[in-house]
Amino acid sequence: MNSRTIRKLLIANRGEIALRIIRSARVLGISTVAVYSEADAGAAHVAAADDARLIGPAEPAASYLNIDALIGAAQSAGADAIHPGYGFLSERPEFARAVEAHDMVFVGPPADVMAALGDKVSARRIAVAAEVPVVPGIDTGELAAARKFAAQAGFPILVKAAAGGGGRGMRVVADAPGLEAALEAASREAQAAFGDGRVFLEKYLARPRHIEIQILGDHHGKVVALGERECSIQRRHQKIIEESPAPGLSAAMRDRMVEAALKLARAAGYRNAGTAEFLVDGDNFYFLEINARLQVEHPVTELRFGCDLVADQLHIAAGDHVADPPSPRGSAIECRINAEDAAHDFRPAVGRVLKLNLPAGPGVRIDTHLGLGAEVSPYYDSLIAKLICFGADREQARARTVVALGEFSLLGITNTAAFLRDIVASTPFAQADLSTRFLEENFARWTNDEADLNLALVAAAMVSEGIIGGTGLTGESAAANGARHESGGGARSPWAELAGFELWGKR
Amino acid sequence: MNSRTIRKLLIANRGEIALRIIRSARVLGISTVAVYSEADAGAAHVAAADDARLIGPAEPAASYLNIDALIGAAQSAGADAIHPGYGFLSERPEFARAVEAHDMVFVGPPADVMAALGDKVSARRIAVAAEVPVVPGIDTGELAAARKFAAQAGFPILVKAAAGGGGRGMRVVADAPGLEAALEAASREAQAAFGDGRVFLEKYLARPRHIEIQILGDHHGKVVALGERECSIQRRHQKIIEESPAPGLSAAMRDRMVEAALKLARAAGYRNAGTAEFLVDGDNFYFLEINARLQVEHPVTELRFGCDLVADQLHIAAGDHVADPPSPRGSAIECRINAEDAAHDFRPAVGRVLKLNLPAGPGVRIDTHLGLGAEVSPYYDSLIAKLICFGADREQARARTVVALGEFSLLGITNTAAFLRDIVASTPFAQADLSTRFLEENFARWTNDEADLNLALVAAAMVSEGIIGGTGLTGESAAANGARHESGGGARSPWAELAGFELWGKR
Amino acid sequence: MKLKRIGDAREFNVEILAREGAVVRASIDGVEFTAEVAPLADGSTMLHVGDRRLRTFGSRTRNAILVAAGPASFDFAPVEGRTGAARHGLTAPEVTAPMPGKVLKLLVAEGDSVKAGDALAVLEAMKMETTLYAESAATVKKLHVSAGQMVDHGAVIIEFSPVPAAPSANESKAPDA
Amino acid sequence: MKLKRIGDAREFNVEILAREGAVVRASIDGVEFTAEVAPLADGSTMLHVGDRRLRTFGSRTRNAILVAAGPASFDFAPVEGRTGAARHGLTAPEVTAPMPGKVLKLLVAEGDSVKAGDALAVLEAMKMETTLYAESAATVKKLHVSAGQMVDHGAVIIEFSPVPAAPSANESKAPDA
Repeated sequence: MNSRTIRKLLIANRGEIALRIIRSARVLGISTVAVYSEADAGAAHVAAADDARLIGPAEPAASYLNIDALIGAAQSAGADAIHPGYGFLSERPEFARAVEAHDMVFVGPPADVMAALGDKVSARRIAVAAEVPVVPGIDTGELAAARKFAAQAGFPILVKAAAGGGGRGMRVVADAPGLEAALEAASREAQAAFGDGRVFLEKYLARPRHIEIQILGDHHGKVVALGERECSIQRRHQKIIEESPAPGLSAAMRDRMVEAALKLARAAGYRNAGTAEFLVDGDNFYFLEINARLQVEHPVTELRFGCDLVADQLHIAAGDHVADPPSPRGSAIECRINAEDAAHDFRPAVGRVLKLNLPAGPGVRIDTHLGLGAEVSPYYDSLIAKLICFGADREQARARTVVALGEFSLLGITNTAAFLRDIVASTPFAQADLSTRFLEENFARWTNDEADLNLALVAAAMVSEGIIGGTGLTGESAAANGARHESGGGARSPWAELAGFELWGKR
Repeated sequence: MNSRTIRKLLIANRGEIALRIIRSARVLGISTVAVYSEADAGAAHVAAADDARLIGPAEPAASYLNIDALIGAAQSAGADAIHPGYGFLSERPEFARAVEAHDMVFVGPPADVMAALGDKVSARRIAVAAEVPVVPGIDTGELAAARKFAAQAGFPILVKAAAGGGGRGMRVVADAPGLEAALEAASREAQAAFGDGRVFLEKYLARPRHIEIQILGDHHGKVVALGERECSIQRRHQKIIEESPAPGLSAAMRDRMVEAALKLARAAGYRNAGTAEFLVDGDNFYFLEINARLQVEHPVTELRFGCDLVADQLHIAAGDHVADPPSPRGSAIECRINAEDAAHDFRPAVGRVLKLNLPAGPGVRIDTHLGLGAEVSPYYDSLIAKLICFGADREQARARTVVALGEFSLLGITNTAAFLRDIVASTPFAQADLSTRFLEENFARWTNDEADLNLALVAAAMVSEGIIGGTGLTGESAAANGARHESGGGARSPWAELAGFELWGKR
Repeated sequence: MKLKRIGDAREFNVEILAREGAVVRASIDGVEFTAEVAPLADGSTMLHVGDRRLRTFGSRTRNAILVAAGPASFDFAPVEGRTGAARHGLTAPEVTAPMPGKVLKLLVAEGDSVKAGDALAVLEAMKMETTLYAESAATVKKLHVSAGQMVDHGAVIIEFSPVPAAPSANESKAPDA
Repeated sequence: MKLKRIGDAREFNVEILAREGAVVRASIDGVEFTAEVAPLADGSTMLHVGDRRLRTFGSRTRNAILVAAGPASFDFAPVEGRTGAARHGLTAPEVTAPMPGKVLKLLVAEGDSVKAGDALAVLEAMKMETTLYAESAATVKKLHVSAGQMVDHGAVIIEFSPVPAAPSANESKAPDA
């Protein structure tokens, strides 16, 4: 492939990742085009880009998943490249094909490689052919075959979406009676999330660790690895805390996994940034899948290696040679702060940012699209901020994470910051006793600390009495919130009223 | 000296540096006590600490320079150590002595070493004795001696405060008639700023670079250096942009300067963090002074070395051995954003933060005490934020700085962000054609870009018409500002009314 | 006043007893607490209760009192008169949406009899499915929404006929979800 | 409306000519500009004028219209009726404080005659000294402040007697400061 200059990049995404990609592109002198749905007209990524285009209504299918609208926006803006971010269309080969068909650079792997590797069933086959170990399983979600496999392998069984990612369309099946419903629910969820309802089955490992290898491949056949990420702290197969290096992972084991990742990438003709995910069980590791895109947790690698993976992606997409990776240094931990009520079964939360205090300081990076007035709607992912802390060693990274999460404060959107703080501050986490069952084993029934609850109850009563937060001692009055609600511009979502601020009378 | 455990640290400072020290202490598990003047009751450092004590009225002499009030606060809070930050009492031996006399740990060099090195005249003598080259000069500001020296050395001559720092009490004298007035003004300013009116004279070098070496010394006689910082971009002897490594500095020259710094530190029995400042003129370097404290620009060293200099200070103060420094990586640039009107002769600005957008992203660190509602009063230093950007090389650090400064936006306090952005984006800066006369040579008559001015004029007219910023399209109304003003709590400074938000009628 | 956290049933009786300058005395379920209150420039409050000293934000919304105490976020609802049934002056139990989202499936029809544990409806929010189950036996009187419809938090989804053994319904996640 | 930046004398005649939805037409000293206006969630506005597309904050204060356009910060003052003299209904010239700060020294007394370039007073703000100089010959009518006093931005420091060759005074930094 010829070298292609990227002058204007459209970012086919929203939220923190759109903002993060825009920043790296601007640093490279590349002009940026944001896209936005009607729900995101006033969003941070729209403000950060050099240009911005409306691509449709709030529903993802009509906007961020709308290939025609995205191609149209790119053409009208004069973009010569498109970065898909993660989620949405990032792993859809048809999108990559459409981008290239319209003579633009797709910042990611070639569509065919993406199709082969992005599909988990096909990826398993490639791994088997490359003699990389995979988790025992079958390639289909067909009920009879599933029953047969389950009978042989024994429960629990994991149902996974072939097109999946991030725990969507995934179900753990505890016993035979639950199998059919789980297959159906997973398939429906996968269909809704990815437009592809195919599922397959794997043996559910009891207490594995999830460790992945970051790879970068260029157009000239070179593939390099940038170390590993430990992603074992998961809730319902959604990663919530990631770190690098993986604590206690031996150099020999890391080398074997890196070798397997490079072998897979070479076998598949991989290009651009990707991640080979493995389950680690004692001294064994099993290939899980290749995520043919930038990962949510890529910043932990950036902090250790002092690199910029998005810049690397753009260089590779333009035809540059990939450099040998720099030496890693220290330790980095990422926490995903979600708009969920961790004390109440992680019920999704929506709302508008009324007040916000973001952490900062040495070694602290926060990737977020949150700002005053930002709205979290039910249309999109619940990820609202990523806190990534670097330390000279794991203990410093961990302590910085605890302090930084303590500084994070957000009014208006119930979120998981306090839950994450308690995890990172806990003895099992400090001791790095990690497996994908970490949360079940240690934080299954988390709720807020009673002293925090008492303080909050007193605060709530003071709010009700107007002593704080309203017309009392503190600065911004309830009336001001009302004013913001009245005058808030931009496209109104159906949730705007819900997120608004009416006073109810003093009780 | 015995090893002493630090459990509770009082930070005898305010603003960004108090916040920054609090963060590192908390990461080490040390409880923190903030102090605040009546003007700072609602400030960020007060919120970040575990405990906070009022030490007096807004005037520095009555609060942050009030040794009795600080010692009293530390004792009542049960602190066992005091960190002085920079400025205020950080280089006053009598403060270090008072802290130790009350059986607390002073986080800094011993009082006697500080007295010997912190005084520029005495420091020059130590350097001469250690055979480290110094700038030609005399140790006194006495008029007759000054006239004689000036006649010998030739104008321009530099008048400097013996107790000085940061350009205060410093004057460049162009010719003989200006000498007496300059001596008097410098002495008066030095007396006001440091309580010590002594001044001395140096030959004014035409086009030197300012390069300094970071050192750390422990209680066990070990002193190490953590590379250099280039601080040539100065306005009236106030550093405004610093970076590491110094562009184009040869390894041999760096090694000679490091050796000189270590020789000085050993000769003086130096302990804790300090900085040896040099002027570099071609292949020659001249010792300028040792700053016996943490420097404002210490983060550029932290980003390159992946270290935490405040944590190092606390470890050293507790009696720990200083470690060999890690290897440096990449490049880092710091910009000091000041509350000054760069388009109007850098007139100091005051006000309250009405709106704020802080930059973020890979490699971006911002150390600031600014937040919504924060007040900049005339009592304290004009430094309101430090932007520090890391890059794999200088060009990436520079491009990230330009992008990050472009994201910085602050309504309510006129500031130098746009000026800094123009400097860092300029060809002379990109080419690293650096000397302490850089600003005079390249940015003597800076004003805002005409296109920005036109946009701002249109915006101002729209504000006046209520289209934006008031009751128009945007979120927060002028009424809300009014409400904040009415209900804003805390100690009111004499400037509160000035910084308040009254509506004036539509014109 | 009586408060509960949205999402669980535990009730708290919280009263402000006195306020003198920056010191507020309050009680929670009869236990007294002393709170020190210091306003910060950003409109938050440093609140010192017991061994906690936290930056605290608070605000009223139509449905709740929101509090952020350091990183912890709480949404409280006043207890009296705040349930769906009481709001409409009804005594009949209802199933209300536990979160804003889309009604993916209605699994019952008007007139159906349901028993405890029966799945009633599936909601989707942020791409995750949540199934609503019956807590006790009841008869479906009215479906207030149809499949595909977006609903607010607290919106009535299914209304039951009043029956002697008053059934109620509550949400919980699907067991395998 | 006529605007000037606080700190210099250049005046701008700015008018809003028309507004249609998100498009505003304005003129500056007779030159027309088209501005596209898009509100952002944080209360700022994306303002697109010419080749600039900047996050713009704006607010009125008592003395000024503040604008932050990206990193650039501006404080504008309406020109008519905004000078110290006009504010007090006087035609006599005055020296006003160019910034808030402390009056360090008064270098003239009431009744003194001054000529252009004479130092009148020294102010200190943020530890830096600023000297105020006379712009033309005048006679000191009244000192409105005393040494050591804190003054607001715009506060009258020295009032001059009206003289035929109307003198004015302006601030500038000491040459060596």
